[in-house]
Amino acid sequence: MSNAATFDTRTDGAIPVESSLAYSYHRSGTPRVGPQSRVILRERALLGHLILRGGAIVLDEAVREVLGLGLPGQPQGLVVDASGERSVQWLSPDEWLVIVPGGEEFELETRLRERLADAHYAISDVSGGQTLLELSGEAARELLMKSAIYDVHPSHFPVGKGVTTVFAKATAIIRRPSEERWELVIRRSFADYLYRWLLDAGAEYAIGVEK
Amino acid sequence: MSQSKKQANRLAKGGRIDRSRTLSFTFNGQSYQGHPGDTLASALLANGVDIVNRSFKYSRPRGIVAAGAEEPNAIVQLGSTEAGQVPNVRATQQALFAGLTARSTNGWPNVQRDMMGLVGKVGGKFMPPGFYYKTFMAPASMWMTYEKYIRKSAGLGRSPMEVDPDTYDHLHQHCDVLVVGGGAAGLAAALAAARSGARVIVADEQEDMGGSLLDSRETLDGKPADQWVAQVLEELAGCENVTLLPRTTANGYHDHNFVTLHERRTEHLSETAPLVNGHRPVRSRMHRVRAGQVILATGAHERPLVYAGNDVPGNLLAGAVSTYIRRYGVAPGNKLVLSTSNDYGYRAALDWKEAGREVVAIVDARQAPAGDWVEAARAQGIKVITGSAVIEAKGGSRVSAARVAKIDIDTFKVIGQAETLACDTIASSGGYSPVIHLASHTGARPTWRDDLLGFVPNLVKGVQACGGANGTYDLGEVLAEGVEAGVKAAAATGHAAPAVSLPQAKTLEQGPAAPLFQVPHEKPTLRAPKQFVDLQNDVTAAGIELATREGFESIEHVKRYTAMGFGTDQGKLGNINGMAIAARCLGRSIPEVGTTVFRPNYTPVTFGAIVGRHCRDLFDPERYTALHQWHVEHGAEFEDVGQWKRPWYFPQTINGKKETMHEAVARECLAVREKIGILDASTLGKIDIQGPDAREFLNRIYTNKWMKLDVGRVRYGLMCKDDGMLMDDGTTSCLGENHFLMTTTTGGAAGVLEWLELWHQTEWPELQVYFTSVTDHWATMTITGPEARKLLAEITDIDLDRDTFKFMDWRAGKVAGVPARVFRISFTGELAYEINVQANYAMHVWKTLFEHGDKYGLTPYGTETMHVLRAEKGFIIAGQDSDGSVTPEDLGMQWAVGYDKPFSWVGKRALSRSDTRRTDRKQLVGLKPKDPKVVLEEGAQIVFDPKHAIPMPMAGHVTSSYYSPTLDSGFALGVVKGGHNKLGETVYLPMADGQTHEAEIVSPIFYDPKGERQNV
Amino acid sequence: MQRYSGFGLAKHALSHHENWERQWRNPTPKKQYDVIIVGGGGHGLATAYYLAKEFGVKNVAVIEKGWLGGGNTARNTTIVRSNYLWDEAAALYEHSMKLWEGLSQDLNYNVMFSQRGVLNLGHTLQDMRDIQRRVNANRLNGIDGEVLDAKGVQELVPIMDCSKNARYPVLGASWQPRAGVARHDAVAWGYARGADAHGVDILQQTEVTGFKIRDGQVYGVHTNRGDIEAKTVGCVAAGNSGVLAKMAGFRLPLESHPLQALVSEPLKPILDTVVMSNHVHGYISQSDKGDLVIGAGIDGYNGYGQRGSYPTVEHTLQAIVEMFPIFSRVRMNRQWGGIVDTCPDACPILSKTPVKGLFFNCGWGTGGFKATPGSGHVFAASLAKGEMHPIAEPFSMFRFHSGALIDEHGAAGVAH
Amino acid sequence: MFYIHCPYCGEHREEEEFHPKGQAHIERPKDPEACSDEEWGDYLFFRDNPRGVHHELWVHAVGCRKFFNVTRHTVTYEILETYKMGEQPRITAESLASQQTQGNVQVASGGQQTVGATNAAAPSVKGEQV
Repeated sequence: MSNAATFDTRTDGAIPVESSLAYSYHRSGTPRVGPQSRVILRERALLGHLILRGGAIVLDEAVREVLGLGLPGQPQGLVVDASGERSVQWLSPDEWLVIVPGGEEFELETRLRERLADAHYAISDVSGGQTLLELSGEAARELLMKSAIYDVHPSHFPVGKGVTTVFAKATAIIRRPSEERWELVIRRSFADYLYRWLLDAGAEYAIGVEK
Repeated sequence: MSQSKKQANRLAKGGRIDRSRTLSFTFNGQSYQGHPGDTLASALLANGVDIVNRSFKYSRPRGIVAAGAEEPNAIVQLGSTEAGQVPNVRATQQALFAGLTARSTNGWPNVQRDMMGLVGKVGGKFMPPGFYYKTFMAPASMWMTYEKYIRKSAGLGRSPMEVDPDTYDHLHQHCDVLVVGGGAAGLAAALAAARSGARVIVADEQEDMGGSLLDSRETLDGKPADQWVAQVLEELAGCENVTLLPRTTANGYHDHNFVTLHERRTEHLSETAPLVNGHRPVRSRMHRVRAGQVILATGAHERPLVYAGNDVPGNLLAGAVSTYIRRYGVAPGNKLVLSTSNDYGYRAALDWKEAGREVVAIVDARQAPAGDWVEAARAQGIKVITGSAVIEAKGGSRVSAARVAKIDIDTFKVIGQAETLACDTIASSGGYSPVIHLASHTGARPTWRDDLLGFVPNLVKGVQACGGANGTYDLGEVLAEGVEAGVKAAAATGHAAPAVSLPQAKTLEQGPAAPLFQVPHEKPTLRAPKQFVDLQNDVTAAGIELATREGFESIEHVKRYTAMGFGTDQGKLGNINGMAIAARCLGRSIPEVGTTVFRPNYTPVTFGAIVGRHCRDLFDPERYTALHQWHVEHGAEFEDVGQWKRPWYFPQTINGKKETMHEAVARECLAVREKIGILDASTLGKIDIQGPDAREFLNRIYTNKWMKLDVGRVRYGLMCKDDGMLMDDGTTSCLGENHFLMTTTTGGAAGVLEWLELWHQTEWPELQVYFTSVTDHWATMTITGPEARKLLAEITDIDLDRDTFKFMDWRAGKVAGVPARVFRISFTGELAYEINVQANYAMHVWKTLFEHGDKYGLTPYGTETMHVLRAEKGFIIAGQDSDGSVTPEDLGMQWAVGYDKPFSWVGKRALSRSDTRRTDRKQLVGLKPKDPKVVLEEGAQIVFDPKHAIPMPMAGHVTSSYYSPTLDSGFALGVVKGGHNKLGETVYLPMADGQTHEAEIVSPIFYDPKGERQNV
Repeated sequence: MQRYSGFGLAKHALSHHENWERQWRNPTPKKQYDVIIVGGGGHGLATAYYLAKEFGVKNVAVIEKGWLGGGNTARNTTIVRSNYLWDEAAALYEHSMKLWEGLSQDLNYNVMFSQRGVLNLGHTLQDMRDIQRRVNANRLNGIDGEVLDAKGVQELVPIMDCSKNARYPVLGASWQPRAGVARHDAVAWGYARGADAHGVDILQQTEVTGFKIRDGQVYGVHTNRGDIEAKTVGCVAAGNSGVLAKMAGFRLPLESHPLQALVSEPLKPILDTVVMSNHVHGYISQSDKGDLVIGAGIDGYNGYGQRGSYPTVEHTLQAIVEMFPIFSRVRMNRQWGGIVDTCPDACPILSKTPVKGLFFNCGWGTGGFKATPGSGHVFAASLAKGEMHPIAEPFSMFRFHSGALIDEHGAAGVAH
Repeated sequence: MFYIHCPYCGEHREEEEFHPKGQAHIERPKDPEACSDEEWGDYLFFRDNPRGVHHELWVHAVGCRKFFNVTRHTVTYEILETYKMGEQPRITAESLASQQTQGNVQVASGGQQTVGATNAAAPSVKGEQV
């Protein structure tokens, strides 16, 4: 144990909880998904998000053992488990983003810490600070091209990639977990701005929001 | 409005226009008709409109000269509604649409009868280049009056006065090969690159791709050239790896193959974007392209010859004459004289003749022109006058005759008598200049080639030029060069291109061109009738000669003195001629006079397109806390702090009257001091710091000591830059032996995180520590006031006993059923708890606090009240009470400086420099106004001697100043020279209204100096 | 020197303008001068002019590697103001402002100094505190200015969005009525003509390739046209100062950065004053020709390429359209870049150097044009005496050792 | 706008993801207290400002957040290499000059002797002096 304080920030399900977009849904609404919709936006709210810091070799074994997923071997790598519910993404040579179903993150952190013992590493729970959006539909990629400076062409952005980049005037993580689906990981405080941006830029494609 | 007129100059057949449909449009209040496929310019010419504008300086009547981006005269104001106004539209690039409404940009009362033209005629003599530098100087006081009148004649079009109804966006494109220009070279290059499988973008500025092939006389494989164009476009359109962008201008070529393409998506349809399925599409779109390889196939611009009267309507470029006839089915006149220095010009005469109009003569500057073109003209029975040129165009509102004479180019003389040929149109060609604008955006200077009489581009890495842009004009060679460029570019991006079989072009035998730019006149240039070089800015050959006489010898000087090339056409027609004239006057060669540098944009671009979607509500992100909706619903006024929207104060409506800020803040302050208030402090930056060397790191980055802070404790710290000046402050809590939570100022969060990483990554990589931002993860609610403990106790399982949960302790537990970390720290001086919960639970906790807090008088407060309360306690705000020139010692915070720490922490060394050791530095003190009713102005300057003459020595200024409802008086913080040793002394604050306030220097702690209240 | 006047213009018109004299000579370099100025931009030419005219040093050469006035003088957005925060900077810029006010007459060259006033907008509470602080300091330093609220700003500039709906609403502004703009090229040409008339040799296309230094004292320069000697050398080379300093064997606390600017197409008059906003970051005025002249930000990297990065231009135009939504359909004609030499404290260097007789005048960052007359005047005084003029004294390069910086960054608003 | 190869991400990224942080290889004096004011001022403020090859520090701010070095030509803006923290450049003004002794690298004479501000804090001054 690395003398870090761990803290389970979740509590029982009876307590009301608000996603990063709660205010935005209230303020800007949720355009319906219709037959014209060429982009569909869906928030996967309240997931468990952990930032892992440390050496790849040290962490890889522990993550593999505890999560059943290895660290992505390459920069910009994203690995997703068979269920599609758990993923590990490379953020920097000593930093990974782990996303798991909401509520799993504390147990995961605890088990990782047990497994890593005295190694030098850090784990930070950031579940309250970010949320995950899914984009699907034939125009999803063009919507990303309107918004982000990173090249999202399939030849450059195959399934299994994830990058942190400039998105509109904020920062976002763009991920491609499958052929059909793009994901954005955005910060809570920028969520409303980015939601408004996506609705505005997506209006041309009759963007719909699934709740 | 008068009746529509017949299209007198429209030919019965030919052109790429749709004669089956008629479009009505209005120009200068007159109604006209044209066809789909027309530009505004071609439609005006079809209708016989000669005068399209008045010139900028001399107000001379001007007509259409060119058919593309190089047009200097036909600059119009578009728009039938106020919001739909578009200034300075080039008629040659504006597709005609039904209902188009345009006006000339100059001319009063109208372009036909312009009063300023008189002034230009009479006064023109008194307006040589730079005349304004030589006059309007006396008396000095009159300049602003003179200028008022000078400004009246400024400008071309006008800005709309209403907000733009249209929207714009950006598309971030990445490709292997970007081909700029969809003419012969560009299409050949695109074809080769496309077949390799490379990602290709082809951008072309015109309505249709094909470039000069759309009006070419030449054939490919024996068929009209535009058939090949159609075939290539069909193939490219079918390629998934190819993006075709017509109506798209590459306007800027930036570093590392970043090119901006401006795509006009609706400007050809109407003045504002038409609705599609209830959605208004973007008017234009900027493609921000990062290309692996760039191919510049931008073609060449024809140069006009410079002769007297060359600006009279009816003087056109030879190539433009061909374009109007062949592409638009318009013959812009009846009787043509062609003046040329080369073979290319002959096409205009042949086309004119084929259109059934009269060619009076071809006047060729060469002594013995020969070759296929010359033969063709002679075969048509066209008279060719050799060794001669049009030396002067006659006519007022339209050319009436051409004066033609033999000339000697070498001695720049007219030989013998001039002959006057009656005509209504003069076409001229001085040869072609490769369009090198984009290449020169990269900073690469072009090279002059005597054989081409033009500059060709020098190229940076990853770019090629082909076809006209490279000075290659033979169609067969152009196509071959295009393919070669396409193959090479594809290969450079890892794509092998299969062979491309090219259509056969007939190679015509051509003769060399004569180096003719300015045509001599019988009179010397300074005395001859005006010979225009830059039509838009009214720059004449005489003006250039005068500039060189006055010592302006570099072309950059000449351009600036005469304003040549500074118009909206950026000298596309005139610059090379101007350089040639300057070279002649100086007795130098063209490259010796200078080179020509172009800057983005190639053609002007709407601000809106550059701005894209980053305007109005999306101009800049608004960052919200998890409690934002509550604040909005409770009527908060917001303050911008960085990108955050923070509640500033919460005005209540009491007895039907909304509180003023002053009232609200007084109420909020008293609530905290007497009962309890609550602040959303979630915007503070929070950084999670873990690792065995975390303490050591904190010890180096903060000015104070961190080795002995126990788990469960919190400490305030100051952070300096290595110049010793305060950078940021905040508290850091020890969560575990190797685990800390740092807080930063709201505005400083990102900067501090990067600062920590900078030191860790560059100076101390050996320290084992990691930093992760958790700002957004935690919501922070501060409850503060005498009732804080009671309220919190109702909803928490944490033991709040004052002796076990002490000031500057933190504890974990549950608040309102939610796991929370509670920090007993105070920025108000009252008992205070900062409750941190995961942000998704914040609203629940906040609302629960209110459910329980009502009975204690729980009052939400904003940043203004926070400021008053902290200032009463003498707590600083970094960035308000400090400004980048303030040390911790200046702030009187030696208690937070660990002078004896073993490591020389960041900022320490600088504190012992001679200037930071001065005792008369500006130091933070309290300021008590002598009159308690006075609230000093923040930013008021402090002086010791208010009777001193101006300039009055200043000793400091007020950094924070408020009315304190608790003290019922004004009070302030400020910095004063040597202030720490001046307690009790009086300083003065002379104000703009003539009053001088007096204040006493006091301790900055105005309230509860012993700090007892935070420990109730 | 041929005097310029309206009458003279008329006379020349009658002789077809055939008798205008050169505005300056194209002399052959002499072997030796009393003073060499390296750099023929506005500041260098002004230095030479005042040296010859006011301080009696007429044997002066100005050495310019390109064409006079071809650097930042030709590339700036021509804003002139003196409402600086700190006493030292205020004294320097106000000295300059007073010279501007009679400059056209002094030079007999109309530099079109147009006192149409400058607004520095405030969009946050801290902006307004800074504005109050600066205007109060200006007043006590004898510099004109007042603080306006949003309503006052709206009255001065009716076309600006001063509503509360803006992302960063205008809360107020500082207003300096004496501030304005001038015709940048004319400033260089006017000083060149004036200096030349007083006997100064302006040597264009002459590049300094090294310094002649013996026993710590400069005695001349190497150039591509041969060696030229002088015991006093003043370097006024803006972005190229670092390169010159290196030739002389020392470093400066300078970085040369690209600074971009742009103009719209010419429009009928619509904006009378100069509007600057530090917070949304853009500044704008309208020239006598009708162009909206817009200053973009500085690029963060070192660069001598006279061009910067495109996003800088985008951000600037976003700011302009945010302030002036009606300009959305106006079109940008041209953009360009200068090379600005920036100091860590956003104040210039007017200084002796480790080499005796060698003086530097540099580090003006984005604020050089407005200082041209004052900078030239006090630098000339310093070169003539061999001791820094009292106004120049605080701007020593050695302040970066003692720590006595004049930090205009924080409170002085955007330093253009 | 630059296209910068991040040595940590292993690919080119747009300039907008990065922040330039000034001259590279400026090392903080190991014993600041032993520095004179002059030496400390040199470390804080005095920089090479070459017209030509320059080594700079950048951070991949919107990306992997790593600091790294860039060797870039300050006139052409060509990026010659990027390399990780702790590594030394492979391309310098000197190495380029010796590659192209006949090239157009400008020869600048420093005069007969130099009296520079001391460079205790900085690596030996690199430059075009040939």
